[in-house]
Amino acid sequence: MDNKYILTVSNVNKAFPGVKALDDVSIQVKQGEVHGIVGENGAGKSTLMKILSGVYAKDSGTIIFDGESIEKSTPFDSLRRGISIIYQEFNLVETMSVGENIFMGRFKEMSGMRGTHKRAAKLIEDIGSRINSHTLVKNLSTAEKQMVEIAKALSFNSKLIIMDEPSSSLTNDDLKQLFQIVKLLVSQGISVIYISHKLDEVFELCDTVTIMCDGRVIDSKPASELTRAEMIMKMVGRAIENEFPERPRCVGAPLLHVAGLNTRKLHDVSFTLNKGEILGLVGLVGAGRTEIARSLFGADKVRSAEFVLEGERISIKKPHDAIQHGIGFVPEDRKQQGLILPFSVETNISIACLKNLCRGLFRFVSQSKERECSKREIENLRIKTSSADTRVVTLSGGNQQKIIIGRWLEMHPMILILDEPTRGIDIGAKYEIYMLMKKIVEAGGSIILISSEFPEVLNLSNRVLTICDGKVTGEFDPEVASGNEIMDKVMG
Amino acid sequence: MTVVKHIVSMNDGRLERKARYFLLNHMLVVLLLLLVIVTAVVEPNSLSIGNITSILRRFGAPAFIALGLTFAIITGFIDLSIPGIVNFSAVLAIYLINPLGQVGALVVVLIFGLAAGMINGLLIIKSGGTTQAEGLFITFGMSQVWSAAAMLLSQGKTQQLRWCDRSYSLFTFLGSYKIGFVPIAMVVFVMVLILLNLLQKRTFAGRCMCLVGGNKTVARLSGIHVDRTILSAFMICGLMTVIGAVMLVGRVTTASPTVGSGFDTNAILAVVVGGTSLAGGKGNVFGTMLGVFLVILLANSMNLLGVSTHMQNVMNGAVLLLAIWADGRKTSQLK
Amino acid sequence: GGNKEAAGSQGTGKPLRAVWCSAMNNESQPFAYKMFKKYMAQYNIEISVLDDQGDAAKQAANVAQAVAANYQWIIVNPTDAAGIVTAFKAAKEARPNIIISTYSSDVPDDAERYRDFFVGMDDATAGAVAANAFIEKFPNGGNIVEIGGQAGHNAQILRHDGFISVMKDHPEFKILDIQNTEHWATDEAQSIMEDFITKYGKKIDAVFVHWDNGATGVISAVQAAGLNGIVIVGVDGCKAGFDQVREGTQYATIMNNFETQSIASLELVSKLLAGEKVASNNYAEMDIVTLANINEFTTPEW
Amino acid sequence: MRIEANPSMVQEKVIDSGKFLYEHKAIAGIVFLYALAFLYNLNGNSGFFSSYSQTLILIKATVNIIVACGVTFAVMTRSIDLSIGGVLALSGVLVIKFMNIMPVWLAILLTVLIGVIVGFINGFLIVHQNLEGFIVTLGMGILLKGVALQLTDAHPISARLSFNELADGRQLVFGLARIPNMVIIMLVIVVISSLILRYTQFGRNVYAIGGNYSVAKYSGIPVVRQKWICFGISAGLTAIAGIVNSSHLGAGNANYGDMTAMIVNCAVVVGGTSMAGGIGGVWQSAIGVLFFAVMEFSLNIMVRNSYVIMLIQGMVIVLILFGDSFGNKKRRERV
Ligand SMILES: Nc1ncnc2c1ncn2[C@@H]1O[C@H](COP(=O)(O)OP(=O)(O)OP(=O)(O)O)[C@@H](O)[C@H]1O
Ligand SMILES: Nc1ncnc2c1ncn2[C@@H]1O[C@H](COP(=O)(O)OP(=O)(O)OP(=O)(O)O)[C@@H](O)[C@H]1O
Ligand SMILES: [Mg+2]
Ligand SMILES: [Mg+2]
Repeated sequence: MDNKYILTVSNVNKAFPGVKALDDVSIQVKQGEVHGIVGENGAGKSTLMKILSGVYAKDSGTIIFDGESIEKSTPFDSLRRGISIIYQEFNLVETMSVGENIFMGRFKEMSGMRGTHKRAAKLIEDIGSRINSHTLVKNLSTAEKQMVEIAKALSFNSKLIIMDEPSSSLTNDDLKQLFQIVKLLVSQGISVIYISHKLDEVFELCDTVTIMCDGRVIDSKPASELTRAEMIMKMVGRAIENEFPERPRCVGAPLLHVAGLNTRKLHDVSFTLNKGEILGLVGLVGAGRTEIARSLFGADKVRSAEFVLEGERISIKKPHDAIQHGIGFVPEDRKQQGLILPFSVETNISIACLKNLCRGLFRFVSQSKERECSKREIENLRIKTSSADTRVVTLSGGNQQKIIIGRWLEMHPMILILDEPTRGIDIGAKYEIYMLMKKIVEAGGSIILISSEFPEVLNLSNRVLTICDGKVTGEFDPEVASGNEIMDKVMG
Repeated sequence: MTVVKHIVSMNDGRLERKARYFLLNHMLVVLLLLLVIVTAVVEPNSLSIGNITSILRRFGAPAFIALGLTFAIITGFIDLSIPGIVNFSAVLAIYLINPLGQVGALVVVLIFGLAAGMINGLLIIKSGGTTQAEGLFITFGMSQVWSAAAMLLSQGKTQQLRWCDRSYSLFTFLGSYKIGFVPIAMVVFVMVLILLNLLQKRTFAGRCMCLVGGNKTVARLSGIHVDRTILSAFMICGLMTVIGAVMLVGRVTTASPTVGSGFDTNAILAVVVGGTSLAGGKGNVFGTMLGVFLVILLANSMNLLGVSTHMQNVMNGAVLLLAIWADGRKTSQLK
Repeated sequence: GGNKEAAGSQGTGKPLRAVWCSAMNNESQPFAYKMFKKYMAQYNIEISVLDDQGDAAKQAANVAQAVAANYQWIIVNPTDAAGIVTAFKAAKEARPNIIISTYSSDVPDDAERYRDFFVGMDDATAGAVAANAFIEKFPNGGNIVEIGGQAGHNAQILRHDGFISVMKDHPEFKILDIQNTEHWATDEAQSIMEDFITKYGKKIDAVFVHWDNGATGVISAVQAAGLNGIVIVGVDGCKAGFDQVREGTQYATIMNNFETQSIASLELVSKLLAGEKVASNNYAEMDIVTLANINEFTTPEW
Repeated sequence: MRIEANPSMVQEKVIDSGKFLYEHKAIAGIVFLYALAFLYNLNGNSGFFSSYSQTLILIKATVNIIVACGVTFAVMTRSIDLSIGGVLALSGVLVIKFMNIMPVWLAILLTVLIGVIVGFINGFLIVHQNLEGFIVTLGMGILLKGVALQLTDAHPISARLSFNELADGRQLVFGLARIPNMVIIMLVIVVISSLILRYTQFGRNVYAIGGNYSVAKYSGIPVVRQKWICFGISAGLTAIAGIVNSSHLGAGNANYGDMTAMIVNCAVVVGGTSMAGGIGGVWQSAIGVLFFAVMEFSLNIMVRNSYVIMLIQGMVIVLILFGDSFGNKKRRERV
């Protein structure tokens, strides 16, 4: 069984206009193993997976799955063959029930609505979940949606399940359950391809790891033969001694007081942010961290709140007010809230500072200035794009995130709120983003950092607030406090 | 040898692609030229100054309306209230000439245009409607409301400028007079076109409309005044529609309370044929002008060619579908 | 005097409930309705309106609704002459003694049994009168263009057919071109005329345009082109037509006298109620208004 | 991981019951109108509650309900079908023309077939060529009306009187009431298409495509074919509606259906089928159309001035859709 390869990919190439996404890629996946794939943003991981699942066609090369050569394939063919994929973005129809999502397009095979729900309920139970199959997907939490995706993959009796960054929106608890399920799958002889930027997970879960860089496979080895440092070096092509930069220490005088912030979800949230400080917010999914960030930025309706910036009461009713006061915000959902996907890199970078690029009574946008500013950020943040006119929809996740950050850097914000800034972003780019954060605070700005990755918050923040159920439950100095202490408060 | 062959074939492909790309890209211009040439061959009079003047004069009303609509569409909406606004403002203009004088009447209807646009915008903003679909039927309802108002005001009667003691020179000046062979309406239109093109392509406000049309959430989170932008787009649309109505009244010197019907369809077709995407976020003011030209020239040519009214509908539909198809091909090639 | 007696013949009791079914966005209709209202009190009739906005299906539904609402007299100006017949048939089946009359334009000949009487101008005659006006004006013949009303509208069809039926016997006249409009819209008429001028230039001697407000557009086009002496004949006899005839820009208008027609309708109903027989087709006088006789008519207010 | 029963769920129940009214606004509207008519009926004798009137309302709504059933399929896939006006006119004309040269059943079959083909052409342009449904169907509508005009030379064409029986003949249903055939046809179509949409593979796929196109595609649903068929159904059912319409009126005319496109699409949305796709159904659409019919019928009784009726209708459309988007917004905020 050990020697049997369920999937053999050899010399696959794929080019998009302007980028060579896959360059002679070869990978072999054994039956019943968890095969990790790591690599920087834009390394080509998702592209490879989309070729396997039939979304894209390969330009050349061969793919042999389960002894069968795959030439042309559609997503449905792949599913029928036994390749399921859980995409980076959720792929469920929000307006339909769980059961129907699982058996989408196979209503007849399931002999109607009743059969569908019966089978779905069984599948869900098998993976140890208790979701009602009649629930509409839009009423599910992130983790539950993931469960539904997995159930859907299982429903095809898949031999290979591809998970493209499944953990990027899960909390630790949910992650544990996911791991259990993956192990369950593997024990049944199903192979799993697991893509993640969280190296800990990869080490914990994967038997074999393939490292990709710039569309090429750099190495493919059993996980046990790899060290973390080695892996990182291969991924980014250089050694990174520390995953986190040295904690910036330039905390100054109080800058912003938030007092009595109440919304539908938040109860009397009060805190202070100092100059040059990185303030971390930790909490479980749904604790209300995003809500705090959005309220502060004026993006949501606030019942009552008092914001005092540098001793002066300010009123923030809409994002525009916040921006006027030098607050920037990187939202967690970059596709829906962060970027205008069909627009160019340049347009996306210049949105927030557009006013400053205008001149004259009629506010003509200076195109040279706009070009300058986008060039500057592209170089500064090393955004991988063929030109400033490329449409951002074609960029990889990490590069997309950098564009959003670049947008705010152009504004020289006093306070930058980062909501999950490194979700789905590779180690190299993460480090760059950390360095950026450091630079911002060193230049006198302040940062509010929201992240579901505890190490990240604890290693970067000067101070940490724990949020639970819309309330601030504690305040810690991460250098002093122990992880358990903090976790206690996070749980409420 | 094989290498050379390969290069040659690649070049061939590229040339062919280029040619096809060019054709698709300039389909509208090609269509227009074709139309002009065919008509000129069959009916040489079509190139006479008289015909050109008459086309240019006819151009005024639909052109202004389509121009305004372009902005609503860029911002991600479709304004279906156009017929109602035209109906009401045309009737209102003539009604007001006696009590207010021509300048007064003109000013009031222009203000009405802004107000009608603002009402559309406010209804959409206040209801939180962010999608095209939500705006579509609200503006359709408003069209009914304004049409009914026009009916109530006129009691169904066609209003005549001549009933206003012949003091209608300002309106006829705008709608019928010409400098050389160029009608005033055309001169005004070109000026407005240039201004609005600048507004759309070069200014902050124009960019805001594109951004809002692209993604409202992102625009809002980036500090763009989304509401204000939507409002201004609809106000531009309302104002332009009323200017169109004034040009129409000036040209034909009458205003019936149903005069506006069909203007919405023609305007939407002209805008889309001109290369502005209904999805929002992308617009082409000059394209709209060409689109209107296509719609008008089509009617003119077919009248000259002696195509019956009935067949004209068929031809209109077919040519417009062709133009839309070509535009669609173009964008899908760019993807 | 006679009017009062008619009312008296109905007794002083409840007034007759009548309903007016037509397209109130067609400009002649609100005026015609107003004429009815003006005289109905004298006949002890009360009248209300059901508007179909130019939609044939709606008009059929309105007639049915009128039956449901127990109206005793339904006056219909057919939006679509062929499409209203089944509604009449159903109405007569549901309430045999309901009075149905058509006004202004009539249903097809074979459907006349489904309505009690028709009062109005025969649109075909209007076309024919227009043709005769040209024949009289140009003894040696000439070139004519025709600009029709809304394509498919009953009045457009009949006016055209009537016009052609006379003209086809007069080879000295040449019909250069014919185009219809989409909405009885003045600007459409103007555009069509402009194109005709481009195409035929000075060849055009005369224009037959189906409605006076359309003639306004034709006149604008003719004046803009600087042409003189084109003879324009319109139909309707509305205020615009009168004005144009008076100022000499329009040669003649064929008058549809709603006042006399409404009185005629009311008289006919009174007779029916009194148990008398009435004629099925009651064509109104077709007045042709030219500069010569214009002072014999009062200018209508629509 | 699991949702435990928590206070917020209880709260949500309360919200749910408030949501009921909003989700069933068309039914609520109909109930309101009946209540109003009941009050009104106390004062005057309008015959509103007679079985004759009630049947009349159904007859009035029938043609548009059949159209709406079809359009629902198009709207469910997140599109719109504005060609239905043209299809309605053309099919009404065609069936009468065909009847003169072939047996009735064949004429009907052929007409429906032509409708379906038109739908497939729409679908081809929209799905295969990736064009905007709005604009393609708009252009197609113009084209088809032109064809109808050309075929009839703009004359209405009368059908044999026997053809009228198809729609207006009455059947005794369950020994209770004599119901016109057209109403029965309508009910059958509503029931069948609603069953198809609700309980078949095809129907569920339509929901999936409307809910999320790419998910449906990646789940192996033949999205292209499916969408194609939806447009086929839309135009096919509209062709049936056109036949019923012509049979009911006893004539065919290119002008029939001029108002249908906007009104029916609007009614579908008012009924609760979302233009954002994936939500709604045939029943909802039918109720939406019925609401408009009841409104028109009762306004005809209650309001004397026809222009005021028009005004009220416009305002009701605006108000309902304003409320609709407002509700959407509130719901978005709640999530
Ligand atoms: N549809 C597309 N059109 C053009 N370029 C594309 C397209 N999809 C991906 N690319 C490019 O291909 C490269 C590989 O992208 P891919 O999404 O596979 O990266 P990834 O390894 O999954 O990155 P991430 O970790 O950020 O998800 C990137 O440079 C990206 O810009
Ligand atoms: N599992 C869930 N079930 C129901 N509602 C949820 C769930 N998760 C989040 N929410 C909703 O999300 C809102 C607050 O979550 P918010 O995104 O502010 O929290 P967060 O701590 O920022 O979470 P995240 O880690 O996703 O950023 C609440 O209104 C809550 O109702
Ligand atoms: Mg990826
Ligand atoms: Mg969050």
